[in-house]
Amino acid sequence: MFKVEKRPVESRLMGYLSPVLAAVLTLVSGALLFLLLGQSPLEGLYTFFVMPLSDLYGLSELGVKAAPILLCAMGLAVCYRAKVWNIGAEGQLLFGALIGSWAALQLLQAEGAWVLPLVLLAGALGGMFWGLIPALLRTHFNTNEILTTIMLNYIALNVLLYGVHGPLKDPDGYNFPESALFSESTLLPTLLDGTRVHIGVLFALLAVAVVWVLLSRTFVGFQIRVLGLDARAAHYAGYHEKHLVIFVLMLCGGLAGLAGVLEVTGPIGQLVPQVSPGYGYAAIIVAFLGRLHPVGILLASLLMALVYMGGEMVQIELGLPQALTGLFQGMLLLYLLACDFLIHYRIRLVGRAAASAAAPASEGA
Amino acid sequence: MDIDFIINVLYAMIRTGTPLLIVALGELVCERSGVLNLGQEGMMLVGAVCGFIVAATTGSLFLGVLAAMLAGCLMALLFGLVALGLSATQVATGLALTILGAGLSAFIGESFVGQTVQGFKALPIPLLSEIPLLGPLLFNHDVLVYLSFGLFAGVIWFLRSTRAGLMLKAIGETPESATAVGLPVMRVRYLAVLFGGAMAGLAGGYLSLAYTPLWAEGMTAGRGWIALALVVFASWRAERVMFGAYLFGLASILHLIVQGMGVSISSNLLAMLPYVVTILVLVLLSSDKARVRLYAPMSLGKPFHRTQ
Amino acid sequence: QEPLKVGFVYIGPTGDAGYTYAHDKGRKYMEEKLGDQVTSTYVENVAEGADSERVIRQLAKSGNELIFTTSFGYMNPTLKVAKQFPKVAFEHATGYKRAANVGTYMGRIYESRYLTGVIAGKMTKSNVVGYVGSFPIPEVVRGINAFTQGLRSVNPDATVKVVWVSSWYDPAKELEAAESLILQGADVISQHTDSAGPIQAAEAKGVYAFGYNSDMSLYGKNAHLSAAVFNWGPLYEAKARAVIDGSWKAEDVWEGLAAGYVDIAPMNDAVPADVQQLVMDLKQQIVDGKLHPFAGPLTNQAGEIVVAEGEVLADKDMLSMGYYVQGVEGELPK
Amino acid sequence: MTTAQPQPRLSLRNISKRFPGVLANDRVCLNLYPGEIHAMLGENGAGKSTLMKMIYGVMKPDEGEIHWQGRPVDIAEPAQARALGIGMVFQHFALFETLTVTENIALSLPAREARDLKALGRRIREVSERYGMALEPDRLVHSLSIGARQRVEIVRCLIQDIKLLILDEPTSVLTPQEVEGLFKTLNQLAAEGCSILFISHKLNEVRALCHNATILRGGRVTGECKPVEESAHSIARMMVGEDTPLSTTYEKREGGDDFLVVRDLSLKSLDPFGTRLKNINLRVRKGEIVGIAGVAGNGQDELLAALSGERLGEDAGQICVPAGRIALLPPLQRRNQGLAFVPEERLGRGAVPDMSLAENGLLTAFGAGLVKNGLVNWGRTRDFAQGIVDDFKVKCGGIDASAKSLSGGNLQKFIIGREIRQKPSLLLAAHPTWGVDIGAAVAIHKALIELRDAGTAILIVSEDIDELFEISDRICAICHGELSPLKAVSDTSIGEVGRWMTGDFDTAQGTGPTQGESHV
Ligand SMILES: Nc1ncnc2c1ncn2[C@@H]1O[C@H](COP(=O)(O)OP(=O)(O)OP(=O)(O)O)[C@@H](O)[C@H]1O
Ligand SMILES: Nc1ncnc2c1ncn2[C@@H]1O[C@H](COP(=O)(O)OP(=O)(O)OP(=O)(O)O)[C@@H](O)[C@H]1O
Ligand SMILES: [Mg+2]
Ligand SMILES: [Mg+2]
Repeated sequence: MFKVEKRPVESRLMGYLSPVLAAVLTLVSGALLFLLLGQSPLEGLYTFFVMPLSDLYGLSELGVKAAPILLCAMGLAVCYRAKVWNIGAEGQLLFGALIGSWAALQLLQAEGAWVLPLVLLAGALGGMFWGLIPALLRTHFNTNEILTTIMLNYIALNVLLYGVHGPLKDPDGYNFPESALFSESTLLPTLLDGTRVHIGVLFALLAVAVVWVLLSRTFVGFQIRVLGLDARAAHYAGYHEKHLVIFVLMLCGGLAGLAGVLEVTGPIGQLVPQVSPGYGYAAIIVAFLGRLHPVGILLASLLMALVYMGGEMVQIELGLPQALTGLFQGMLLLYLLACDFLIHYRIRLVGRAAASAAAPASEGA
Repeated sequence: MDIDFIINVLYAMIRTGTPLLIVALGELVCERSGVLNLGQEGMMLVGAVCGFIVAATTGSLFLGVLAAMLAGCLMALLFGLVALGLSATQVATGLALTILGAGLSAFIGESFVGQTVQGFKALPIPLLSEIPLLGPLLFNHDVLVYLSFGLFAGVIWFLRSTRAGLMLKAIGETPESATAVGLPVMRVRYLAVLFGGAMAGLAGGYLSLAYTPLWAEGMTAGRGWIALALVVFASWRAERVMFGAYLFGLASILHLIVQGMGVSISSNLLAMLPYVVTILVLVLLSSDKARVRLYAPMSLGKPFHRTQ
Repeated sequence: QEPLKVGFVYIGPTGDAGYTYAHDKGRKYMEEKLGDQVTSTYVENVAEGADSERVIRQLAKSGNELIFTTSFGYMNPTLKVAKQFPKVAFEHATGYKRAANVGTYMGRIYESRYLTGVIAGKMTKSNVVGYVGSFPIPEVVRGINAFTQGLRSVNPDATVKVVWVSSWYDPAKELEAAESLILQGADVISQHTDSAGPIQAAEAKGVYAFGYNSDMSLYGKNAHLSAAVFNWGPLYEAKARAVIDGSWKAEDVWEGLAAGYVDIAPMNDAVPADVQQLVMDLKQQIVDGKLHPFAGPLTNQAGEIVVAEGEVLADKDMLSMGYYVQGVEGELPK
Repeated sequence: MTTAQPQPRLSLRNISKRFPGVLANDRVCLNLYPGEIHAMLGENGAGKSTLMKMIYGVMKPDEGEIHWQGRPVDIAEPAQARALGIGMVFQHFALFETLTVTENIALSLPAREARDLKALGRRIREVSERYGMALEPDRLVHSLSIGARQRVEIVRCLIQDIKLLILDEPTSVLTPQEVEGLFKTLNQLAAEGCSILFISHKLNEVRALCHNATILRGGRVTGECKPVEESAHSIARMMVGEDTPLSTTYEKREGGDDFLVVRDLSLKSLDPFGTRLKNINLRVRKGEIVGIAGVAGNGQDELLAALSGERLGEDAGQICVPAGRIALLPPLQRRNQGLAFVPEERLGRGAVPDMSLAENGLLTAFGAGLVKNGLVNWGRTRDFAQGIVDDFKVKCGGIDASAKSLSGGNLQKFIIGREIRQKPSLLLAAHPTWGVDIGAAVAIHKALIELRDAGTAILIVSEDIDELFEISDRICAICHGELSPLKAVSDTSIGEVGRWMTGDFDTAQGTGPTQGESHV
């Protein structure tokens, strides 16, 4: 007979083991799935998880893909630590991309080292502004931020579409919805020749460090955590809830906006209608998968990026449909979440003696 | 603008709002029990595809609807096992469910793309549909719309007047107290999650069997998210869910009609209209803090595990 | 001889029953025609942002010698990758930038739309025709204008109402847009979006409609009059053959009814025989180059002559078409 | 054990219950007879609540048997316990705040009895009137004071036919009058044959009420006695062992200059069911303890919120400290002026349940040099928390233990220690020893007295009138948002303060210290 009981303290060991267990489960299920589709399971898994990273270019692409997710997830983690349920990283990213692009297009002729920082700053400010809206709506009108941030995602997308179909459209682009290509001085320098990995990846890593310090070392970070764990205690201690809410949403907005402007000045190089294939939403999962901890999120974002790339790879190499990627992702995520159970609970084999003594109590739930 | 035109717009509003209403009702019940399931979009898609497949192969719309609800339930059960049984983070589990649902539905629906079924047809209710104005507006719909009216009334009645509804609210508020007075927290939460799943499946089925009788990948196009927002918008009160769903429906039709009338605002800007309206109305509704606090389920989204 | 590897990059899922579906049908046609001379792979749902470049590059890297990128947003990524893989032939749909190893291709779908416009002009009773648009880009505006030209050529009193849904693909929303047009008096609906939603709306309300991308008559036996369809198969087959026999070069293919890359779907029986005959005649004229949908005198909404009598609209002006012709109601959103 | 009754109503045999890391009950045996009022005594964490929860079916024993009227029973859930005739009033209220009183009670009744909520409402009114516990059935629980919530819990049990009533620390929030009323009820119930299990840390009550007592220590039964035959002191000794001091009488002080001066403070409550403060005048001197007695829900929360700054008073009135007017300052700035505050709810307000003690130290003590340039000095923060744990003998698993892992008494010591170690000029403390065992209560009282002697002005709000008389220098009462006269403790009596608590005072007299003292 098995008995599930809460651990007196969270298991550190399981904290490390649970992702491993989840990975094993995913691999096993993945192998079964490939088998079901008439593919060799080993080859399938290899193609999905190893092949995308088999060369330097693949590794660099992992960085390119993970960077925007990571930036958004860092911001979201800070929000979620404060129990500010920001679903709006996507919108903040898009708005950042829009404003950054606008700046870049204003500066098409400009030269000099100051141009790029200015563009990036514009993007970050754009994202901050988009984060400020739900913050003010919450602090002044008591509106629920989940709702407003979801709505603002749709609004940001439409503003961006408006921009790219309208005022920011390339005048020489035959009326197609794309901006002009950005000038050389507004494009991100790459880190490695022949790859697309750009200095934005460094920004993302910097964000990890900054958020880590913020949450673990600074008093503001402490206040954020208190607010999240126990808002009444935060009031009692005299922390300004409103200021904190505005801070976390603007911080997240800034990071997401930065992610957006890094996309348009980096791998894309112009403003297009589809700046983000849902990075802001993926970041929500990544933030939780990483247990809202900067290092965990870093790893989770890499995993997420790898899963996307693996999905492309099995389509190309094995001709499997894209739906498989979704299945795979969903499965992997659910396994990861499920295995975290073992961090907080343990399963004990209950001996016969104990079982009979506890007999009057029928096992419930 | 004549009265018939207005009735017609309102009629379209009801049909547009119906899938939103159905999902939102399900999610509302689920959230009132303290469980936040963000997997609506995934459950809807799986419901839509299963409903369509069954209807297309058996030729029975009724079986299709049943299959849609069952499929939604199964997805919800998966959510329940992970989020309730294994106490995983509800937000992340729900999102994972959405991803899974999108993949799964595309996977199983592949060979049904490009097919169609004879969808639900409007079924005027004798006598009632003859009432001037109200008749054509309310009593000339397909069965699923009537069903949504019934569900709406049913959920209100359930939450207001039944003991089970009271239990549900209590459990959503303080599961610890509920355990102490002996309410079956886990059972109720599972049931609420399953109900949410069934409703999401039904809403998916409404899309693939009644509204636009076809299957195409990702055909819910974000309606699950809107429904989630509607629950918050309604501050967890069933009465307001209908208002919200129809308001949103109206806003999304109006922006089309306004264009047809020759108003030339960027269509992208017009497309924002429903979202902007939703925010504005929400601002108006939520200024009264005390009331909002009364209805938001306090334990929403928090994991709970009974100690034995 | 190793079979030629051909890669396709799709914007949507192959299951969208619309745009991507049509391309994938073309791919399958090509495979069928060329047998073991080709193998093909595709990647679906590729976002037009940063992801597309990686996917295109990956296709090139894994040995595809001919790569079709099927959406406008892939234009710059295609060019970037093409630079790194000079030996690979790239074909980009709907774009306007080319390179030594990047060709472009597009179907003159507006020719089909002209013909459907003619049918609409004969079939409308209310003289109000609705048009569900996705985004006001030149491609779509051109289609609306060609449709209107056809419409007014047989029915000068008819006008076109346009509703934009800001989406390529959302069955429910497209249906709502069609319904809102019907509500405002339209009795024929045309669409430049990918799903069958508008057809279904028309069927339910008892009015007529035209499909897009492929024959959509399945979704509305009574409503579906015809459709403006793409026929990518022959093009894909020709391009693959050219690569195989070494004759491929980067060029701009913009062909229509004449090459068979676009067509109209079989007409509904509700269309009277004489009209059917008229349409077939007009089609033949277009094929023969005797009729051009944008032949002068072409007047814009303001009544100004854009193309003088005896001339036809140049391809480059068609590419950037940013105005409505006379007969379209409302203003083109900027 | 008496042998007069042949068959105990309830008999526990070797009940054991283990939580991860703790043996909460260790082979506990107990017999309870019809009509018996039986006390369970023990320090915080001794295992009393756990034992009661097992009887009521909330938890299951790991080992041992429960016999009900001679037969072994397996009580798997509360509904089953209620079906047997067992009712329980929880220490931590098991109430639903957003539901009405009636709905709350309906949820613990079998479905058939709770069908008609209107009828149930009438029954609630009847029962509550019969036992003198005023309750409005239609009020939402979140709008009720703690005292009223306690009454809901009790009425919830009484409304059913009941054979065994379990009360887990029911009196800690009641006024003396209410306690008296409750005891009458309990005696009446016992006379009717109902058995009662009664948990309390107030030994005088136990002596006045209970026929028998069982003492738990570390989960084990360490003694049984007849409370009337023992003194409070001797019972306490059985509970806490030899080395803990039990009680002392403290010297009363006059105090120095006024520190806190409140003039004409009127404040509307934000809570729709809250109490409006009317024309409050109050002075607290340096080096004295002022006690405010009163039944819960008479404006204590509002007064404390106004003083601490959690509720800013834009309305009329002044709150001043020597440094100036603070009525409009937010809490943070008031802290900078030397104010410290011990709230009523220790977990969830005074401390963050899921944070460690070290972090909970930082919660309010950030001003004590723990934060520099916006960065937290964790070394100092840990030292600070360790200092509290050492000085106040907080029983815990080290400063990394989470706040929720501490028993209420120990957590309260920690919170008071945290506020005291910031050397405040003014300490506001709400219910400082609610539900705390004797040992801890004595430690807390001592700490407060030491702080007073160091010159701090202290204002204590409590519903425990004995406690107030023990430690306050001057005392007044609050009723319906109005403050009674303020008198030196030596010049008044429990009777008089009890009357003030019911509103029996002349407000026109004002409550400035001079008038207050001249008022006889
Ligand atoms: N749910 C639980 N999980 C783990 N440990 C628990 C739980 N409940 C109680 N304990 C532990 O069991 C022991 C007994 O707790 P119990 O609540 O019975 O004490 P008590 O005598 O009622 O104390 P108090 O006077 O503070 O109410 C304590 O050491 C406590 O830490
Ligand atoms: N879910 C839980 N997990 C772990 N420990 C718990 C849990 N619930 C209660 N406890 C422990 O039970 C002990 C006593 O519980 P209880 O809630 O009866 O005490 P309390 O009311 O906080 O103390 P006091 O009697 O001083 O007010 C505490 O040590 C607490 O840590
Ligand atoms: Mg206890
Ligand atoms: Mg206690």
